[in-house]
Amino acid sequence: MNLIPIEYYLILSAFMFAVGVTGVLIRKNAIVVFMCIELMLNSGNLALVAFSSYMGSSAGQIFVFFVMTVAAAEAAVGLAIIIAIFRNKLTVNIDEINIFKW
Amino acid sequence: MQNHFQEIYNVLPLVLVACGVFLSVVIEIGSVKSEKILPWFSVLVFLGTSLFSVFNLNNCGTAYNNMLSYGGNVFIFYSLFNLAAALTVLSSMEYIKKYGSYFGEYYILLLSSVLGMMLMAGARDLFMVFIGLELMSICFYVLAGINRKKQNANEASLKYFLLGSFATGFVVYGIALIFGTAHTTSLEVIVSNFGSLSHNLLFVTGMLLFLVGFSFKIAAFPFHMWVPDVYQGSATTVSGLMSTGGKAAAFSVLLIALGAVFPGNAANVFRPYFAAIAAFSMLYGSIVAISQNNLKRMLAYSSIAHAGYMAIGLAAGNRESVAGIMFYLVAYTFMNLGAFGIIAMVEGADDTNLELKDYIGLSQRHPLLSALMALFMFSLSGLPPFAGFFGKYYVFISAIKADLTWLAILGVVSSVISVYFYLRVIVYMYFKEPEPEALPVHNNANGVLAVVISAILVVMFGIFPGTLINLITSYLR
Amino acid sequence: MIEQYIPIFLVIGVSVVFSMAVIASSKLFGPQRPDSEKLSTYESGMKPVGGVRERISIKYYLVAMLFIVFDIEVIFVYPWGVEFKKLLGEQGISALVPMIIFLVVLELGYLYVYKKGGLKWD
Amino acid sequence: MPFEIILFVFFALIAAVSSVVMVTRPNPVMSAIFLVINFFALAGLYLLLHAQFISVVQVIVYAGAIMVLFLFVLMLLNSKSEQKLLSGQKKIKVFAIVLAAFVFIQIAYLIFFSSPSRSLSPDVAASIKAGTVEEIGRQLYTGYILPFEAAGFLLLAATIGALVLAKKKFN
Repeated sequence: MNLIPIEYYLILSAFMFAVGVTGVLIRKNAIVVFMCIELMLNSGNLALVAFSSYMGSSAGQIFVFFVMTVAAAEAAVGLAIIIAIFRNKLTVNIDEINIFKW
Repeated sequence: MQNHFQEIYNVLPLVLVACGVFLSVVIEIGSVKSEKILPWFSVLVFLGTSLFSVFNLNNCGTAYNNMLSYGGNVFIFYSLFNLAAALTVLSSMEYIKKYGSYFGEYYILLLSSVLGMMLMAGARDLFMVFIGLELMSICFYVLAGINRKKQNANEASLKYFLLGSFATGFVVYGIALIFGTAHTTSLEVIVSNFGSLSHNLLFVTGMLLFLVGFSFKIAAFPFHMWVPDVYQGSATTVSGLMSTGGKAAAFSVLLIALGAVFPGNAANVFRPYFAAIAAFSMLYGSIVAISQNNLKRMLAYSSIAHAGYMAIGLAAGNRESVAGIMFYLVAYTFMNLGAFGIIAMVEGADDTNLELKDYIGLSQRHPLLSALMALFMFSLSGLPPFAGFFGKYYVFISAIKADLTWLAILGVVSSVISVYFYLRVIVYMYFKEPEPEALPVHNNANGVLAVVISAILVVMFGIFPGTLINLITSYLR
Repeated sequence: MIEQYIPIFLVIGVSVVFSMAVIASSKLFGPQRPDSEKLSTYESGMKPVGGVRERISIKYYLVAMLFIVFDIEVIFVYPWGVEFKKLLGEQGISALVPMIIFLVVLELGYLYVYKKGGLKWD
Repeated sequence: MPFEIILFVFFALIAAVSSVVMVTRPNPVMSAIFLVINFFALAGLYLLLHAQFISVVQVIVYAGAIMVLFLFVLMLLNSKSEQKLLSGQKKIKVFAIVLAAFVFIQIAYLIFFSSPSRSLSPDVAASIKAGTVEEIGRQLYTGYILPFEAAGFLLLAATIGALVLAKKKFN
């Protein structure tokens, strides 16, 4: 562990974060957009675990625990919303969902 | 054991609402008449919590390993959230029936969302901020789409969900960087070390990402794109609560997280950021609202503008501005809830009667409602002697004290612009010839009660603003 | 510490390599004389009806959603179980209270879904 | 080359590449599968960071439960792949990519500039201890009881909300 400086982990997490943001902005399928958001959350988790491990404190890892709980709750609700919208409109493309302007 | 009870008593408002959530689920499961019991049960819980908070303002401190603080301004926020939710329940009772989607779950989710707001306002630790934020947001995602047969509601809920969890992504990454540079999640420690930490650029980046996430939640300018659609699409009463309680909760976190509550304040580093979002939100909200004909959409843009006025206070970042923002939040909550309450009553089934032209001649059909609507519109536009005026007044004064006179002037300019579209509603109600086939407004005692209570509060805080502002200031350390 | 996990990596590596090797070797060495009957889906001797990408019913979703919630619950119970004896020694019986509250709240959710017919196969 | 560095490079490459592939595949099912691969790689990285428990939880919760739900919904909705990923509103998409690249370079530069490793003195024994189930359980159930209970209410609200929205007939 001493061999790898923490910067490498952080750069990787920043990269994943940027990729996630790009995905949210360019993808059209609501489920894929949501997956990109999960990627963003995971990049945050990676940074948290890296910091926590290099500090030798558990707080960051416990935070990751709660992030996972929240992600699970969000997945349950978000996919339910997507199902509800699919039932009414039969599409999940956020471009086609435009009674309002996006 | 003694300690445990004392600790529970200290955070009793939270315990009350949590028990409220629990019992309401039990009622929903156990009783066939839950539809009749649950609204009144939740009103009872909200009012009880609100009163308890008001009467225990002086019992200040922190509980549970510095996770949560109680007393003082935190309890003022608690009672604000609970009152707002109680008024929302009162005006929802008839409204929900209009759409034929009467769910007891509506009230359970309202209770849970208030629990989340309270956790946010009392948080002294990033853990509580995060969990509270998510509890509130998840309930709002569902509440936005509670009319699940309506396509508009589905869409509002999807948009709110996607952009809300996008914001969560920023918040999580921001918290990760803050944790990594400050080596702790305790807000107290972060705030007291802020001076040295703010030289660490990584920490500032983390804070900025955190603030971007919260700018989504308060609906400030570059992060506002969800606001009009979501407020227009969701159930009117829910929009009312989202725009008031949700905003107040997000601001309460910003006030704590920035440590503006404490001397040696933190706002200086972020002053350009807040000044920018304040200026843009005010102008954008006020200017775009002019061209709106749908009342819910107009109030959505006005909500962006109001977020801008409050952000002026964040940019100023002194004691006066914290008190000013809190006063503004109280005033905005009641005037906006009142306006949304009236819209909910006038609204017919299937999104009818939401256009400005539907309000022509309301003064003859329903004099009381139109008089109250006029009152709320005056207050929202910031004309004295209503609460809205003093909210703006305190915030602008604090900005001038912090040498941000240009921002205060911009605020005044945008208030003047906003007078146009608020007063237009009044002109439509009073000075236009009604069409014969206008739809009647059904009488609805609970809804009227909610609106009247909000109106009384708006007038009261407008005539005696000193009481509240002195109270808030006395709790600022 | 990572050295302790070498066996696990080995098992994962071996299973991946082995399964790939088996599939590849049957492709490489087995005789291949495909016809339309052989390539069609095996349906226990019946004629296959409809496509493979049929939409499945939403009731499965509710079950999967409940699974996630209780998955999380188990994850929370696990560290508590590991530390329970020490916590019991330090705090006495009140070490039980937080977990009981947590479990009761979640079981209430389960009861709610059950009562609302979320698990019914209608 | 030491074992650790090899593993780090291996997992980090998988994580980075799979995230990019996930965003660029037009077929949502492929995206989901690459996201699962990404989660597994992250679990490996957590193991390298001595966060043993989080690593296992990552596999069970993320790669196990959440992604199963995603795939489930994808099959439920049987959504078609996006034919034109990068055409249509091309300006917005180019802008998005440029913005994200800018954000990444900015953060990466800041990370190197402020080099957090200077203020952190890694202590292998402490970090191994911090990642064990015992330590996490101890901390969670002494210092973080309140967020833990709040998480219970969060899950309750999510259960109720999901049922309200997704159930077919509701009364």
